[in-house]
Formats: sequence, C-alpha cells, structure tokens
Amino acid sequence: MAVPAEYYLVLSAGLFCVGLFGILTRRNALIFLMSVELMLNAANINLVAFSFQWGNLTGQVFSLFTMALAAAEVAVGIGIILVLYRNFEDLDVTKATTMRW
Amino acid sequence: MIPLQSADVLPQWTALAPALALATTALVLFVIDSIDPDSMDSGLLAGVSTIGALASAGISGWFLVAGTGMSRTGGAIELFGGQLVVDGMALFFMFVFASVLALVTVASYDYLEGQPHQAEYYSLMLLATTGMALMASANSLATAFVSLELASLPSFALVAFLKNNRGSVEAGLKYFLIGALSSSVFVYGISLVYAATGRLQLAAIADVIASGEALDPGVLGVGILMIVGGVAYKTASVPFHFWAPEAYEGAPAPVSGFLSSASKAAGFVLAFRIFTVAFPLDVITGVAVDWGVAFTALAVLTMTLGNFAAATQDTVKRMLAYSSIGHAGYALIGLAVLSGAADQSFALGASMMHLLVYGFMNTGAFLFVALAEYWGVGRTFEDYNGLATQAPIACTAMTVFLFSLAGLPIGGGFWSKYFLLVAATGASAWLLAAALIVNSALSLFYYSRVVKAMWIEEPDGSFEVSSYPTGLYAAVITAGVMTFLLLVGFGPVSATATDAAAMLF
Amino acid sequence: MLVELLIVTALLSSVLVMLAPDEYAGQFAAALSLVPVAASLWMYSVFDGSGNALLAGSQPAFETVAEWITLGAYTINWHVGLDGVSMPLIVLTTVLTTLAIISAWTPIDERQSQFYGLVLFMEAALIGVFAALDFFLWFVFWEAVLVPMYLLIGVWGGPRRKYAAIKFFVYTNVASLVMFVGFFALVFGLGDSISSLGLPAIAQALNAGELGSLAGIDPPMLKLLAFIAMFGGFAVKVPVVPFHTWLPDAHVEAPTPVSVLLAGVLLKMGTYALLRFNFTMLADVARANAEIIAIFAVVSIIYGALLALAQQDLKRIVAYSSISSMGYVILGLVAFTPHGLGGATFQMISHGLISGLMFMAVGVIYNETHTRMIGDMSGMADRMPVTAGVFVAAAFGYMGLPLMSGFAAEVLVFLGSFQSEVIQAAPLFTSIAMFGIVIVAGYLLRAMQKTLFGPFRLETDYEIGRAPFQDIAPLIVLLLLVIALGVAPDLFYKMIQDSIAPMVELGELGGGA
Amino acid sequence: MAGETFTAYALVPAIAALPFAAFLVSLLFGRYMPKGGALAGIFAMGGSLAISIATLLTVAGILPGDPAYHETIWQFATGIDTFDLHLGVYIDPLSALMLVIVSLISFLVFVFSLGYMNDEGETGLARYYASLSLFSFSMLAFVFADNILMAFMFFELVGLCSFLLIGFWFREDAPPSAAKKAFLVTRFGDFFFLIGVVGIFATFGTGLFANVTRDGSTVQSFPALAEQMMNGQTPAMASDMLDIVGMSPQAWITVLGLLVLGGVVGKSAQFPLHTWLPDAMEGPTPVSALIHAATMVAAGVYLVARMYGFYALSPTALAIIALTGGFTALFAASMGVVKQEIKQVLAYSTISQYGYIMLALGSGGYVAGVFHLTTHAVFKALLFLGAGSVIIAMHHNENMWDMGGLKDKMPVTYYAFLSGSLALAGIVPFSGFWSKDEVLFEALIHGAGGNPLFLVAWAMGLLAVFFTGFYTFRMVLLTFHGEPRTETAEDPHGVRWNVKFPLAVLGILAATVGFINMAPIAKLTNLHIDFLHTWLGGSELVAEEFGTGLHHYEVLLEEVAGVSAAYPIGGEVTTMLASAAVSLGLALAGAGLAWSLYSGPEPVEHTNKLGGVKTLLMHNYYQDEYQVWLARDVTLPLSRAADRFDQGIIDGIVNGVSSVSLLSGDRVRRIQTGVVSNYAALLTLGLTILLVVFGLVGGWF
Repeated sequence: MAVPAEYYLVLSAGLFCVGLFGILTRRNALIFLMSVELMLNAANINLVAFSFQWGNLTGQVFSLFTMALAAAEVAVGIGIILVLYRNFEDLDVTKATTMRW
Repeated sequence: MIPLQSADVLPQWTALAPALALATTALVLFVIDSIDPDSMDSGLLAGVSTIGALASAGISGWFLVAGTGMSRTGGAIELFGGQLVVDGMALFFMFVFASVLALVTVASYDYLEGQPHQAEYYSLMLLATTGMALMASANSLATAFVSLELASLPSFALVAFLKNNRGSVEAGLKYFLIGALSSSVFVYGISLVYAATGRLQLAAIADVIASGEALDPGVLGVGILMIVGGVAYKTASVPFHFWAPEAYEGAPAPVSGFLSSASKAAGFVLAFRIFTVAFPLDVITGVAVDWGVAFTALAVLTMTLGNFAAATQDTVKRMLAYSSIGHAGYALIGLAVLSGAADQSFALGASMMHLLVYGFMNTGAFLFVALAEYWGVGRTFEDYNGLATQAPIACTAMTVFLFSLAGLPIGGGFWSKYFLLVAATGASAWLLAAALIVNSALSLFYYSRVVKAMWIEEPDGSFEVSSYPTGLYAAVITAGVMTFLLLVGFGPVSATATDAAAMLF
Repeated sequence: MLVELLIVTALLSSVLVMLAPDEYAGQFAAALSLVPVAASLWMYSVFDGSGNALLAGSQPAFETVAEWITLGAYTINWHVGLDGVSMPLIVLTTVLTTLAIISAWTPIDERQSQFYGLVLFMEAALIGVFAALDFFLWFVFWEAVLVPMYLLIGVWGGPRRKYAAIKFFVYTNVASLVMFVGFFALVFGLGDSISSLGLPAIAQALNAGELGSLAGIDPPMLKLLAFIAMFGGFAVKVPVVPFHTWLPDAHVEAPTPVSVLLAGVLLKMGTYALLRFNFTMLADVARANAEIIAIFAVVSIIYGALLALAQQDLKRIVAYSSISSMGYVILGLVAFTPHGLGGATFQMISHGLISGLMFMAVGVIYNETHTRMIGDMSGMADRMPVTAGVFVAAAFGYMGLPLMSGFAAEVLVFLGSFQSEVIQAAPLFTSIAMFGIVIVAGYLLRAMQKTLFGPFRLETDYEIGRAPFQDIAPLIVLLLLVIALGVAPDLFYKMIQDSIAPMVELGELGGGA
Repeated sequence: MAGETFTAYALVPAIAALPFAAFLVSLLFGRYMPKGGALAGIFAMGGSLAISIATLLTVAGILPGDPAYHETIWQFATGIDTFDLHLGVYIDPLSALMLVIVSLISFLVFVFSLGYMNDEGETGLARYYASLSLFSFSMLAFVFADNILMAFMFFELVGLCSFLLIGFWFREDAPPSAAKKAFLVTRFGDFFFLIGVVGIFATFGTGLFANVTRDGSTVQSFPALAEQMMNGQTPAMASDMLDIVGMSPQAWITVLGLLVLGGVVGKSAQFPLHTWLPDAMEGPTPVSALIHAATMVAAGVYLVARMYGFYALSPTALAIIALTGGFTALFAASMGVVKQEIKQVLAYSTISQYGYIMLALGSGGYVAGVFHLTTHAVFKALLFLGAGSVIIAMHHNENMWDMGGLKDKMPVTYYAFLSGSLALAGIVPFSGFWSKDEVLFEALIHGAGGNPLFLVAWAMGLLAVFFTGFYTFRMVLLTFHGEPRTETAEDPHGVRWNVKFPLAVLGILAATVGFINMAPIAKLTNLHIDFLHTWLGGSELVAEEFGTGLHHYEVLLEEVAGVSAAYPIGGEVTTMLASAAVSLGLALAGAGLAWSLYSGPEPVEHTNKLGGVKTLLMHNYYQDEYQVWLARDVTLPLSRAADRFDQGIIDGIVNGVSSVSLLSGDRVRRIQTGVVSNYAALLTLGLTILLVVFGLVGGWF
C-alpha cells in the first residue's frame, strides 16, 4: 500500500473543488456541464480508492453506475442546452433570467 | 393475518408490483409511440398512463391494507440482496406517487391538447414515477442514487417540455444545472460515507458506525451533511431550493404539480430511510453529526423563506411554488424533532401524512392553475378576479385546496399540519412550533389572497370561460374530493403512516 | 345522536341552500334553519344532563362517543355531549342563526344562496364547537368557523371588507395556533395518564395532579406557560383588550346579519373555551393569577366602554361595547364563585341576544338610511317609530335594565365577583367594573339622542319610510327573548348553576401540582 | 297564614300588575282605543288605588288580616351553594301608606292627563299612557319590594320611565337631551347604589328588608344581620366579607349604607346630583307631578326609610344624610328665588323639600321624614297639576312674567294652588307646616342631644324656610295676582273637569293631610292624635317578627348610633312650640317679603338687586357647568385619546407586524435573483456554512 488513503481524499476533494470553482465562475452552459462531470469523478476517485481500502468491490461497481448516470445526465443536459440556445440564442446561463424573485 | 407475499400466495418480488406497474406502463407507452410516432391521440396515451398509475396506486393501496411488509405480517420484504426493501413506508409513498401521477396524467389530457411528443411526455412521467417508487424502496446508497437520478433526469426533460416556451426552457435549465450540481454533491457525500465505513447498504453502515470501525468522524460527518444536501435538493429545502420557484413557475402546470408533490415526497422518503436506518440518532450522535439539529435549522429556514417569499408574490403559480418550499419546511419537522420526540414513529408518521395530503391538495392547486392557463386566464392574482362567478365548482375545489394548505379544517391538510405541530410540541421543539405558527399565519394571508380574488373581487370581464375541459375538471374535482375526504376519513391514513414509520425504529 | 342530527341538518341545509336559486334562498334557508331551532328547543325541554361535562360525576346529555382517528398514543374520538353550559349556547346559536337569516332578507341582495349557505355552514360549526367533548373534534369546529366567516365578511361586507376579513382571519388563526401549542404541552406533560384527547379525561387528569414535567419544565411552570398560551389564544377571540383590534373592523365591515352572529355567537366561543380550558383544567393557575386576569377584565370593560364613547359609527359603538360586555364574563369566571361563574355563563347568552338585537336594530336603520354615522341622522324616531322603539328597548337592555337579561347577567356577575375570595381586593375590582354601566349609558344615550330624537334631518333623495315587517320581526322576537330571560333567568340559570357548581372548588388545593 | 282566609294581601301583586297590564294594552292597542289608552290606565290605577286602600285598612286592622305580610312571588335566579335571588312582596305600615300615596297621585295624574294631553291634541298618546302606566307599575312594585335587589330593579325601571316621559316630545331638541341627562345623572348615583346592593348581598347573603318566614324557617333581613354583626355575632359569610375588605363591622356597614345612599342622592335629586331635575321639566307637566311628588324622586328617600334599620346602625351615615339634606334644602331654595318659569320654581322647591326629608331621616326623625314625604307628595302634586292648569291656560307659556291676574279667571286652580302654596311655605294649619315643623324639631333635639352636625343641618334647614316662603309667594303673586301682563293671560284657555277634579281633591288634601300627625298639638294636649307615629310604630308583629317597626329603630338609634334627644329650650313641649314658632315666623317673613316686593298690580323684577349673586343663582351655582365640563371636556377627550391610542398604538402594532412581515417577505424573495450562477454560489455558501458550523462543533478540524 504505497499511497495512504488520506491522499486520495485530498485528491478527490481537490477535484471536487475544481469542479465547483468551474460552476461558480464560468457562464457557459457546456463548461458548467463539464464541471459537474469533474465533481462526479471526484466521487468516483473516492469510491474506487476506498473500495480497495475496505477490500470490497461495492465502491468500484458503484463508480461504474455513477459514470453511466453521468453520461445520461449529459445527454439530457445537452438537450436542454440545445433548446436554451434556440430560445435565448446564447449559451450563457446567466442570460436566462425571465423569472426571478 | 397471512402475509400476502408468503410462499403460498404471491412470490416475494411481487411486493415491488407498484413500481413494476409503472415501469411496464412506461414501456407500453414507448411501444405505442414506436408504432405510431406522430400520433396526437392524447386520449390513448393519457388513458394508458392513467390506467398504469391507477393500477400502481391500487396495488400499493391493496398491499397497504393487506399489510405487505408491515411488522404485523412478518416485517419488511428485502429484495435483491437487500438493495431494495418494501415496507409500509415504501408502499405508502408509492401510493402517493401513483395517485399524484394519476391526477396529473388525467389533467394532462386536456393540457397537452395539440402538443407534439405526447408519448414522450407520458413515458417520461411514468419513468420519473418509477424512479420515485424505487427511491421509496431504496435500501442502499447505491440504489438511492440510481433511483434518484432515474427520477430526476426525466423531470428535467419534463420541465423543459414546452421547448418553444422561454419560461419552460429557462426553468429546465435551472432545474437541470442545480440538479446536476446537487447530485454531484450527493454522490460525493455517498463516496465519503463509503470512505468512512466501506459500506453502501444502509443497515450495514449503521452497524459499522455502531461498532466503532468507521474511519475519521470528520469524513463521515461531511459525507452525511452532503447527503443532507442531496435530499434537500430533492425536497426543495433551503439552501438547495433555488431551482424550485423557477422550475415550478416555468414548467407546464401539471408537471409543476407533479414535481412539487411527488418528487418532493420522493426526496423525503429517501431522507427518512437513509437517516433513520443508516445514521440512527442513537448511533450517530456523538460520533459524527447530530443531523436532527441540521434538519431543525433547515426546517426553520425553509418554511420561513418559503412562506415569506410567497407572501408577496404577484403570480399565483409562483406563490404556489414558494408555498411548496414552505411545506417542505413543515414536512422536515418530522425529521427534525426525532431526537427529542416522545413518540418517534408518530413524529415521522406526521410528516408522512402531510406528504400524502399534500400530494392531493398541492397537485390539485397546480392543476387548477393548469385549468386557468388552459382558459387563458392571466398569471397574476388580479387575473383571477371573479373567477368564481364563471367556474364556481372548480373555484370551490381550489378554495378547498388553499384552505387545506393553510391548515383549515376543510381538507386533510388540517390534520397533518396540526399533527406536525403536535409532534413539535411533543418534542418540546419550541423553535419549530413558533416558526410553524408564524409561517402558518403568513400562509393564511397569501392563500386567502387567491380566495379573495376568486370569490370576493369583481370580475373585470376580460375573459370568458368558454369550455369546461373534462380531464382537468375531473382531476381537479377528484383532488378536491380526496382532500375533503381526508378530513373526515383521516383515521386509516394516520394509523397506516404511524405503523409504517414505527418500522424504522 | 341528537347533536349529530343538529350538525348534519345544518350542513345539509347549507348544501341545499347553496344549490337553491338566489331569489328563494333566503326564505328557503330560514325554513330549513327552523329544524335546528325546533330540535334544539326540544333538546332543551328534555335536557337531562347533570354536572359539568368535563368533571367527574357528571352525566352529559345526548352524549355519543366513537373512535375516529389515532394520534400517536392518543385516540381522537367523535365525542359530543351537552351540559348546562353548552345547552343554552346551542339554543342561542340556532335561534340567532334563524333570526340573522331573516334579518338578511332585506340587506343581502346578491349571491344570496351562497350567503345563506355559508351562514348555515357556520351554524353547523358553531354547534359543533359547543357540543364537542374531544379536543381535536372541538378544534376542527373551532377552526371551521373561520372559513365561512372570512367569506361572509369578505364578500358581502362594506368598503374595507377585505382588510377586515383578512385581519380577522389571520389574527384569530394565529391565536388558535398559540393556544394549540399550549394545550398540547399539557397533553404531553400528562404523559401516560390519558389515552384519549377527550376533554373530560384531560380535565380530570389535570385536576388530579397527574401533570409531569415536559422537557425540563416542571409542572407548575408548565401549567403557567400553558395557561398563558391558552389564555392568549382565547383572549383574541373574546376579545380581551389589548387583543381586540380585529373586532371593530370586522363588525363595521361585516353585513348586519353577520355582525349579529359574530357578536352574538362567535365571541362566546372565546369565553366558552376559557371556561372549559383555562378555568376548568387549570383552575389553580387561574386562581393564583386571579388579580392579573381581573385586571384584564376590568381594563376591557372600562377601556372598551371609553372607546365606544369616542365612536361616531353606530356599529363601531356596539362593537366596542361588546368588548366591554365580554369583560364582565372574564371577571365573573375568575371569581370562582357560584354566581360569578354562573353569571358569566349567563352573560354569554344574554350578550349574545342583546348584541344581536342591537346590531339588527342598527341594521334596520341602515337599510333605510344607508348611513350609520350618528352625525348624519337625526330624529329617525319620527319616520321609523317601531324600529326606534325597539332600538331604545335594545339600548336599555344593553345598559342593564332590570327585567331584561343583561341586568340579570351583570348583577349575577357582580354578586359573584364581589365576594370572590380568589381575587384580592375583589370588591375594588368589581366596583371599578361596575362603572362600566355608567359609561355604557353615556354612549348609548348619546347615540340614541343624536340619531333617533330631535327634529328629523337626513339628506336623502328618497323618502325614508317604515322598515318592512320582515326586518322588524326578528327584532321583536329577540326582544321578547331578552325580556323572558330577564324576568326568568332560571330558564337557563338553573342548568348553568348545575354545571358550574362543581367548578367552584376547582384548584383550591393547588391541583396537586 | 295564607290560603286560610282571603285577605286583601292576596291582591297586592295586582297593585303593580294592573298598571303593567295597562302598559301592555296602551302600548299595543292604545292607538286604536278612545282617549289613546288613557282609560286603561285610569281603570288600572283606580283598581290599584282600591286595593292599596284595602291593604292599608288591613294593616290598620280594619279589614281582616295580619298587620303585615310577606310573600315570595317569583324565584329570580337559583344558586347552588349560594344565595338565591327572588322577587317578593312586603307589606307593612310604611309600604301600605306609600302604596296609597303613589296610587292616589298616579290616578289623579292620569285623570289630569286627559285634560293636559288629550284635550290639547297631543300625538303619541298611546306611548304617553303606556309609559305612564309603566311608571306607576315600576314605582308600586318598588314600594312593596321585599328585598333590596328587587328595589334596585324597579328603581332602575323608574329611571327608564322617567327617560321615556321626560323625552316624550322627542321631535324637539331639548326634551331628549334632558331625558338623557336625567338618566345619566341618576345612573351615576345608581352606580354606587348597585355596589351597595351587591355588597349587601355579598356580605349578608340576603337583601331582605324584613325578617321573613320561607319554607318554614326564618330568614333574617340584612339590617337584622348587620345588627347582629355590630353585636359581635358575625355570620360566617359576613365575616369572610369583612376579611376581604379588611374593615370593622361598623365601618363596613357605614360604607354599604353610603353606597346605597348614592342611588338615593341621584334619584331624590340631592346635592350634588340634583342637576337633572330642573331640566326634567321638559317633560309634560303631569309627568313632572308624578316624578316629583310620588314616584321617581320619592323613591330615593323611601328607600332610606325602607332600610332605616340599617342606617340606624351607622351614625356617620346618618350625619351625612342629615347634612346632605340640610344643605340641599337651603341650596335649592336659594336658587328657586330667582327663577322666572313656574315649573322651574317648583323644580327647585322639590329638591329643597326632599332635602328636608333627608334631613329628618338623617337626624333620627323617621316619623318626621315619612310625614313630610306624605304631605309633600300631596302638595307638590297639587302644585304641579296647578301649574299644569296654568300652562294650559297660557297656551304652554311657562314664564311667570307673562302671566298675572289669573286669580279671577281660574278660581278653582287658584284656590287649590294657594292651598298647596301655603302647605309648601309651611303656614299653619296647612299640611306642610306640621311636617316641616316636625322635621326641624327632630333635627334640633337630636342635634342638641350631642350631635353638632345635626345642628348645622338644622340651621340650614331653618334658613331655607325663609327662602321657601319667599319663592312660593313670589310665584303665587306673579302668576295669579296683579294685572295680566300678556294677551294670553287676559284671555286664558279654559280647563275642564278633568283638570279641576284632581286639583280639588289635592287642594283639600293639602290643607288637611297634615292632621294625621299634629305632634305639637298632641304634646300640648296629651291627646294621642299623632296617628302617623302610632301607625309607623306598627303592631307587635311588625316590630318583633319583621323588625321594621318604629320602636325598633328608635332603640337602634339610641343604642347603636348614639342619637339621643335633648331639649335646649326648657322641656319637650316648650322646645317644640318654640321650634314651631320660629319656623312659622320665618315662613311668614319670607312670604311677607314676597308680598312687599311683588304684590302690586304691575310687579317689577327685583332680582338685579342681588348683583353678582343673581348671576350665580341664575347659573345654579355653576353646578351644571362643571358636570357638563366633566362629561364633555374631560370624559369625551379622554375617550378620544383612548381611541387614538387604540388606533395608533395597539392597532398600529397589529398592522405593523403584518407590514413588517410583508416587507421582509419582499426582501427575502430578492435572494432569488434569477441568475443560476448566483444560485450555485448561494447553494455552495449554504453547504459550506453547514459544514463549517458542524465541523467546528463536532471538532473535525
């Protein structure tokens, strides 16, 4: 066991934060989507790493599910982003503000 | 009583029949769609969906009466190696989802008149409900996440269903973005809990924590709070509620009703099970985090924000959206008071009852909005002026919904709201009780604004109700009658919910 | 089953009237409402209850118990029954409802079927409030009253009706919630000693000293806090100064028949609940804080009367005077003497009739003149002699003229409170309270002098004539009732005494807390 | 007792019931009846008078029956573990006498009203006769009331009737205003009375005036219980009450007595609550006669006499009664001197005369008080009816300066009026002389017996005699003598039998009724012709069983209240004669002064000679002004201030709470900016706060 488990936690946390940072700072819907993918993968790192740590495969299997769902999410997301572009002629998520308060 | 799912009567897997009925109906709809993709025959689609929904509701109701998965018939039925569980609570919520679905599909028959892609609409709805049904029986964090996504992804599409309507698209976008963010928070939380315990199955997690084998409490604690975040998103609770006002306002009104009632309830059932089974208070307190405190804070903030923001809205639909946030706050009381409750199963049961009643009265209210949209009545309170002179029956139903939402004894909302107050009092949660009182007063104010507009104000004559859509009317009136009947016949609901909740402790 | 019959009849009538055409709704509603009147009078005549329905050794009349809903460890029963306190109130409710319906024939000229339907619905709820012996059942009816009242004020009211209706609605609902929390704190404090939410069970357990602590609050403190919450809640309904401000607005804006019911019956819900809850269940707390409660009562009496003196609107005058009159009820209750408690209960009935009478009389004048401002009219007695005569009779009834029910009620309250050993300086409080009878004479005489007497003067573009018979008839009936009860208070007072006598000693030994 | 043989007592309730029936008949059918319902009233009052006389004769022992009678007629409110309230009849010499007076005067007033109202073509006659009947009903029931609560009830009803009758001409401005004032001022007095009633019930558990037998056991009256309390045998209930109020029996009895006195002062128009009475002249004149002679005003002092056994226990209360009476007698008489309207003069004379009655009762002269009550009832009714006759003649002009010379044109009225005036002024041998003289005599001897306060009151009363003589004859001279000063006075409207008949009856009575108690003659001659004294002394039954006899009072006065007699001028007879001579002298002096000033054919006003005093008197010592000031400039502004406080502060808070809620609601919803990135940021922020707070609390870092 070369790398202590805590390091994976730090790595995944870092990745999670990068994703979060992307969400908070970027306005492009596609980049928003990518950032979410980063965050999901941060979870995957944990799951895979600790699956090994605890000696069961549950985590690894679950990470496969997560990836599949991430893909599905992207599919739905792209669809929504498409209609967004059609209606607002922009991919900027901050432009769609017809409803507020 | 002989258990229904004993070897002699029915096989074990049939306990999932309500969910299976929904899934099957979704597939049937796909088949219909593939046979005739351009069909605009909404009658067939809505009919099939409704039949599926009613079948699901019927089966879950039958199981509830028969005692499937209840302690009196041998306890919860675990399926697929404990990944799913069917017990009273699961069936209770399946009944809620299916009933709401049935109302919504009936109403959609008129609402979607002339819209393309109806088959997709109905199958998405059925799939989302299937996801919710699975959420109700999810017994592991893995199935929880998967079913949550199964419920969420169709919902995103449903909200954005009116793809040429800017509001609908904007709502879909916001719902989707916040939803994606929240689910990544949720799954990250799951990964942290897995990191700390090495388990995903709920009961196993509790065992590990209880045995003291868990890793760093900080990791576990952060994981739990992130799971709190995940369910807060699904239940539209502060601070994960931001999607809700826009999504409910922008979405087609039947979808709003569906989401704000069924989807919210699904979030709650998930929360009930995860927190009482995986992180029981007696195990978790002192080790990682007393989530009761977290939920108390969220409950107070949620009901306050929801009601205060609702009080000054200009449009009815958005007011209902915020009120829906407020009701999430009420339902959270059940979780929040568990630590101090004299009677835990009653406290949790009160939340369950509230969600059931809420399923009818809130869906009904949104469907009335759908009716108004169908007639082309405007969105604001003023636009509803004098509506009662033209549609007295629908307005009576709407009055029942609103006053029931406000907790007046004209609908079942009275019981559930006061039961929640009883639960808060019983746990000596004075803060929650006080918040409930203040917010309830405010809610009375804004709900009665609609009543005032409909009944008291003079119509300005700007519209004429020309037709009375059968489907919408049927749905609204059914919801109204159900809401009223729940006032009189609340006994079985109360007993079932309390019994079902008791199994979690 | 007779109580159920009453409620169901009223509910069914409500539905039927709602479906009736507007032109006949009034007559139809009046005819249907005679059924509860007859039934309640018959019940009165065969009434065989004894004792206080909430206390041990009692035998409520027309009692039924059936299991309904479970609330955790408790059962919510359909439990109704009448004792000497509730029976008169039910008669009051049915009679006043019918008279209010008749008095609505003239002023209500739109959406009649809805109006009368709501009135009948409210009647059902009011009967329920007075008959229920289970907390939650009672609470259902208690809250159910709000809905028709809100609509009745809101739809058929005056210019500021929306403001008044919402104020009434929200204010009284908040009060109910506060009261609710206080009550359930007690229920949970009682723990296992009760298994249902029946009011008798709770009252008896509390008086037997079964109360335990709740969340570290020891029983005496818990009782006090619950008392405050419940008193506050009911004080809004009564209303007790300073929780009264919804009342004048509600009265002024409400159409007259609704004012009649609001003042005549709805306010009694508050005092009835005080009697049942605070003064029966927590009698020891009431005794221990009798002076503070007496101060609330006296302030209500004097302050309410002073406010009435400053008003120009006839309805506002009567509204404020209702606040004043309800103060007597509180004073009588807190005295814990036979005549105090009995007089207070009798005052509920009496004030119900007299304030109804006053509002109706004001309404009849308003129907003809379309103004209620005393500055606007003068010498109305010249044009409306019969109305004026009844108005004078009503006003004197309100002032406590002997041989009218108000006098009997007030004198009994004073007799009871004067000799109270519960209130320190009871004679002083009573004497101050009695000054109310001078002020009430002041404002009512002033109102009469300015509106009824003097040379006739009112600018109208039509001829003001005599009021139609249908307007006058309910007035006469009420007046006769007021006189009958004033001459023979024992018609109700005997059964009231029978029911409140067990309350006199309540809480004397500290309730075991 | 009852049921064995028929006695007049069985009919006693009918004394009140008959006028009540007349009230109902007049109210409901009056407008369809001839004479507007007057006949119903006349017949009813005739019946009442007959039964009253029969009752009187029974008490006197002339008709068969006991000399006193009690019956509970109506259970009012039943209490459990507490006292009951009931209505009952109590007949003893006092109430029997008063019943006759009241029913007689009422009867005559009804007859007179035919002339005053019907013949003058008034409208609203049914209402008039109904009110009048109700008035008689209330007063008669008040008189035979057996307990103080019943007395209070009918006392209040009397107030109602006075309101209705004073405000009879409601289409004008002044009468309703006067009616309101009368009711309000007396209500203010009744406020104290009610406290007293409630206090008496709360202390003694009964309000009975006399010890009676009910259900086979004796129930003691409250004066009897109070007497026991003074003797140290405090009943349990009373001692509880004494503990509550923290007073000695003596002090508490005094307080209760004075509280009841509040009602007396109000109704009997004693200072300072007399202001309503002159205004009450706005009512029809027969009503004034009824109010002043026999009903409302008499009710007050009758009440003192009725519960004399209670007052006799408290020297303080007695002294206050005497002083109030003496002061009022003088005070009112002085105002009567300058009035210009005939009814105003009579009004002030009424106040003054009731002052005498109070003076008598206060200073221990029970018989004198009742005597003056009797004579005054007769001569004041006469004077008012006489004035009414004059007013008819003068076409409802009441100003005496517009009259003059009516003597020859209306002789019946004149001679009757003169008889009444002589009685009022106290000229021998008219009735007023005998009674007033006895009043002053009693005050003098009891004052001399060691109570200087009585002497002060006596002095004031004595001085008032002079003023009385003056204003009485000023009135007579201005009205009837001299030359007619206006055209109306030259050709007055004639009056019919229905006016003359009551005047004649009363005129004769005014001259003669004094003979029932000629105390000075009796003393001088040792003949037992002081019939009233004997009458009120009552039989043994009255004195011992019921406890309302004169001798009992005298014992109480002497032993408990310490009122004793002394004769400053020689013996009893000489003192009595001296006293009579002085008062007669003063009356004659007053009359003489009036004669000298106003006797000529063309009398002129002399009031200006009084200078500043005239202004003071014309303004009635500014009593009205300060009471109006209290009502209009103190109470009303106070109520308006309360209203502003209520609207501004209390309601302001309520509305403020709702505004603040809505405002904060409006702020809260601004969080929802519509920009999804902000949502994500806020969501993250929320989650971070949650993590940080729980992390810090849980010690994860």
